[in-house]
Amino acid sequence: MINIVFFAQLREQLKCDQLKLDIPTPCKVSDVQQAIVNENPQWAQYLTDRALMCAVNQDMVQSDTMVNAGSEVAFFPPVTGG
Amino acid sequence: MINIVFFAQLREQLKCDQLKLDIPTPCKVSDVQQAIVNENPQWAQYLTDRALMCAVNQDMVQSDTMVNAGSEVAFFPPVTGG
Amino acid sequence: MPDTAHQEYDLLSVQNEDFDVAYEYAQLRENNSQDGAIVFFSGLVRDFNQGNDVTGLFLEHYPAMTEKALEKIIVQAKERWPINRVRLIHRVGQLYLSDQIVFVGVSSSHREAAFEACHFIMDYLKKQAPFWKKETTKKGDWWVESLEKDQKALDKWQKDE
Amino acid sequence: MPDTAHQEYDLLSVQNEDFDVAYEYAQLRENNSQDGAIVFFSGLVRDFNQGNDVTGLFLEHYPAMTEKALEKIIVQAKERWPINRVRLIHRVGQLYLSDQIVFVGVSSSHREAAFEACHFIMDYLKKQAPFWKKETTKKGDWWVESLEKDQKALDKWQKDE
Repeated sequence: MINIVFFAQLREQLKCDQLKLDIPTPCKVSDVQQAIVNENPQWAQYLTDRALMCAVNQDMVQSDTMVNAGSEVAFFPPVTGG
Repeated sequence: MINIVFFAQLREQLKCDQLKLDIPTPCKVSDVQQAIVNENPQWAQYLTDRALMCAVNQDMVQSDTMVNAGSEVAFFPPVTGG
Repeated sequence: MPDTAHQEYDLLSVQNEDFDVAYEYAQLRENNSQDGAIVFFSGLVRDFNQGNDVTGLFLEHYPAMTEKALEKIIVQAKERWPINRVRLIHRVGQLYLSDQIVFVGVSSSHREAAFEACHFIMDYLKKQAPFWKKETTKKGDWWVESLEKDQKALDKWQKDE
Repeated sequence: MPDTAHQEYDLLSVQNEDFDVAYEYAQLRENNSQDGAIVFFSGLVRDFNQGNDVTGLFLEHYPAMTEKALEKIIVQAKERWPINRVRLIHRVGQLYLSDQIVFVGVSSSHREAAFEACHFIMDYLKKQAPFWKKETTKKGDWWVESLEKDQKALDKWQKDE
């Protein structure tokens, strides 16, 4: 089981800020992304945006990073702080 | 007639902060320098220091800059403010 | 060489409250006759951004990650330049026109190091810390778009290495 | 494009008196919802310089030239970057350990412009403004030597053009 969180306009677009995902681990971030879309096909257009950023256990990662069970995986648009 | 001023360690080395110099103008900054040394040969070692900076009428200049009558010519060591 | 005498003056804070630049500056100076250079950056809510008249903005962040991401940036800056104290404050929540958003203050014995480290921290913060701005304008609210130039600002530091 | 509304907030001062960074910062911010970025540099008397334990320093300058030289540097910075307000204060006379020597504050709509212009002004001030420091140390008083690295700091801005 992994914990998924969404932020900013992505959270608004999905109308969802977090969910639990049951997926065989370890798996890639891109597998997580695909599994979410499979369960929620209406989210495909938002979750396949290539500009989306991802963090695993609060560290920024690329889409080929491996995710272990119990991890927190965050998806969000490019950051705009400062 | 031109007015000469000295600053910082150069002023201390020469034990002089300003003097008037009667020299045909226009002339180069290097001519001014040479004329000062001719009148004060004991200053030669200080005034021929190649690191010395020069300003004519309060603008930094190079040694081939022309100097007109009535100008103020300043000689000083490299600046160290800030 | 990090100096433990400086560490108690370091600060990293993500907060709703406003900050006081005079106090932050005093903390960079206090008991610090070693550092001849202090550089700081302060970011403010400005009235015109991406073509809109801005009246305020809401700053969302990823609480579990924010401080960790900022700490990493500060560690990188300290590894790269001989700086001593770093104070970084980033506000979150609802802000209004001309409000202070972010403060980065750096002290060093060296002017160049203080300038570069402060600039580096801001450039990295812009691209790697999980903050998102939603602007309130007279025509509606919208999320600020990430800028190409902010990526370029980051690339500059990689070329330098 | 210089904005006249900002000019009244510009400052160029060569003075014996200390300055107040909080006041200077307030002058950069006041009635200024246009600028999202403020960068400042503050230079202090540090305890160790060129191998000596410093207890203070005397700052000599060339009064007829100093403001003119500083004004030129500010004009160059304003031509080169889209900055709005610039406040520059340089002290002269007798200073002691940890005293403030110089302040440069710049406001801009753009973070990059504020950082670069502030850095540029300091680098040029170091090499082109007629100030000289005589340090007081426990072993005697001596004039500070000009540094090679300050010339290199200047060359950097020329390569950029």
